[in-house]
Amino acid sequence: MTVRVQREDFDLGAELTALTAGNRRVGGLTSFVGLVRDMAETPDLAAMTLEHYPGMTERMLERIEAEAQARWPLEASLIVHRYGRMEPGEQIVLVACASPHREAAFEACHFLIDWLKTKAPFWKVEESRSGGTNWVEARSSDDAAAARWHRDDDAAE
Amino acid sequence: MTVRVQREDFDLGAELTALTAGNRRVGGLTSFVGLVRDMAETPDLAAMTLEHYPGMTERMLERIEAEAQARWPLEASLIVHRYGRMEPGEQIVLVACASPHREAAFEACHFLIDWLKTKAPFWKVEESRSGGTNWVEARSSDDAAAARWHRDDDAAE
Amino acid sequence: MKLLYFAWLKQKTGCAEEEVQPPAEVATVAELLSWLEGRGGGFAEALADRTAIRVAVNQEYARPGDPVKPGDEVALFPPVTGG
Amino acid sequence: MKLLYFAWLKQKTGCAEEEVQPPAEVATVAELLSWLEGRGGGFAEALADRTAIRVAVNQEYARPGDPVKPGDEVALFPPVTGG
Repeated sequence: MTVRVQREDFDLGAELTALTAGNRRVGGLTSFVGLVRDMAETPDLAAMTLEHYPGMTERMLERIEAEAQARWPLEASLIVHRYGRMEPGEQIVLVACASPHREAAFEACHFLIDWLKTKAPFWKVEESRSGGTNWVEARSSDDAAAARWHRDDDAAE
Repeated sequence: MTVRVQREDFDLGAELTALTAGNRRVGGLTSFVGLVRDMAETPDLAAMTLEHYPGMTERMLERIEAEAQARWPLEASLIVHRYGRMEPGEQIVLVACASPHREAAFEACHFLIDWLKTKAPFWKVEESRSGGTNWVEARSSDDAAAARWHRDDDAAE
Repeated sequence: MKLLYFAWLKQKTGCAEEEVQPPAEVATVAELLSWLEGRGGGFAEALADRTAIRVAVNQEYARPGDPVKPGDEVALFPPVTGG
Repeated sequence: MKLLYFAWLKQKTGCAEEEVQPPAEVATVAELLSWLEGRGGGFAEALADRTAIRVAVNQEYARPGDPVKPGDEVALFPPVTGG
């Protein structure tokens, strides 16, 4: 039930361990970490910078997390999303869900990252070694991934 | 590309960090940890003991991992499965997959734990506070979860 | 009314944040975008392709027909690319 | 032939591991199970419900009609419950 938006890196092991510590109702913990990678499209990627909308970002992440809590029986959940400049290999985002049940932990975690990618106000700008910058375009595959989780009672968007 | 069967606990953070360290082709890392939980069915669960079939266990886990590698573009994968006596709250198993792509990391990780649960020769016996023991029965929901991943070219089982 | 611009909309308009007082007939998101476009220059360029623009009113996603009024915080940005 | 028993099959038979020399007509997994059941006692009890038993021959899952031969390692166990 925690959302954090921060510039600094996070300690993956510490975050995950804290999520289930002392809770004996947790049977499964699923987590996803997104990292900056060297991409075929931008072979000379030097870094990327994530801009966000302070205030609305936290509000949207909290709403996404509340939706996951409403849909699945979760004992704990966590979203940590960084902003600012990051180089290849650095961690960008962590989502994690703990549940009594393996399937719930998996589905809720998958849902969180899919929805986050289409709803949380973050924008990536890539910086090449030659100094150029390029705003990353939204991908239709992300919309398709998020659409899987739509239900009939969701408001149209 | 690593499989370990061990009695001792594992350091989740260290395992995950090592999996992607220095690899700038990884865009997503998905992991699942199974833990011993207090269950409604056995409210006085004191501990469980996992028995396994040394030799065949490693062989099956390596085959399951190779299958995931064949199906998805993975940069790294890991299965750590404990045996022996464990109390509620303890970690039992870790599966993790790193890929350039988020969907591949999620699906491969989900596949690993689902297949492992129906193919790897481990057996759980529960121990109650009153001293009784009970062999856990296989669940049809685990078979159903694994069946999702069957393909036409899989041998019948 | 407070306007916020993010990502390339900030670059093209040359503006991160501004206070504006549109005329009274500007009552919807679509009308606000047209009024901003009418300023010309970077604003006209940034707002030329409406399919590339998302709008939030008071930190909630809004559609072209949704109302805007004095005192609102209205943000303009491209489709999100976090995660 | 080396036989291994796991989980409650080990408890019911009272045996973790044994070397056996079944008669020559025992050529399949099903025939081996019937021969073991014929020993009576804990073996008869453990092998009564064949749907509750899985068999591996030389560490590969095997079906009732699959062959067994001298020198094989044959393991008997219930459906797996790891993870």
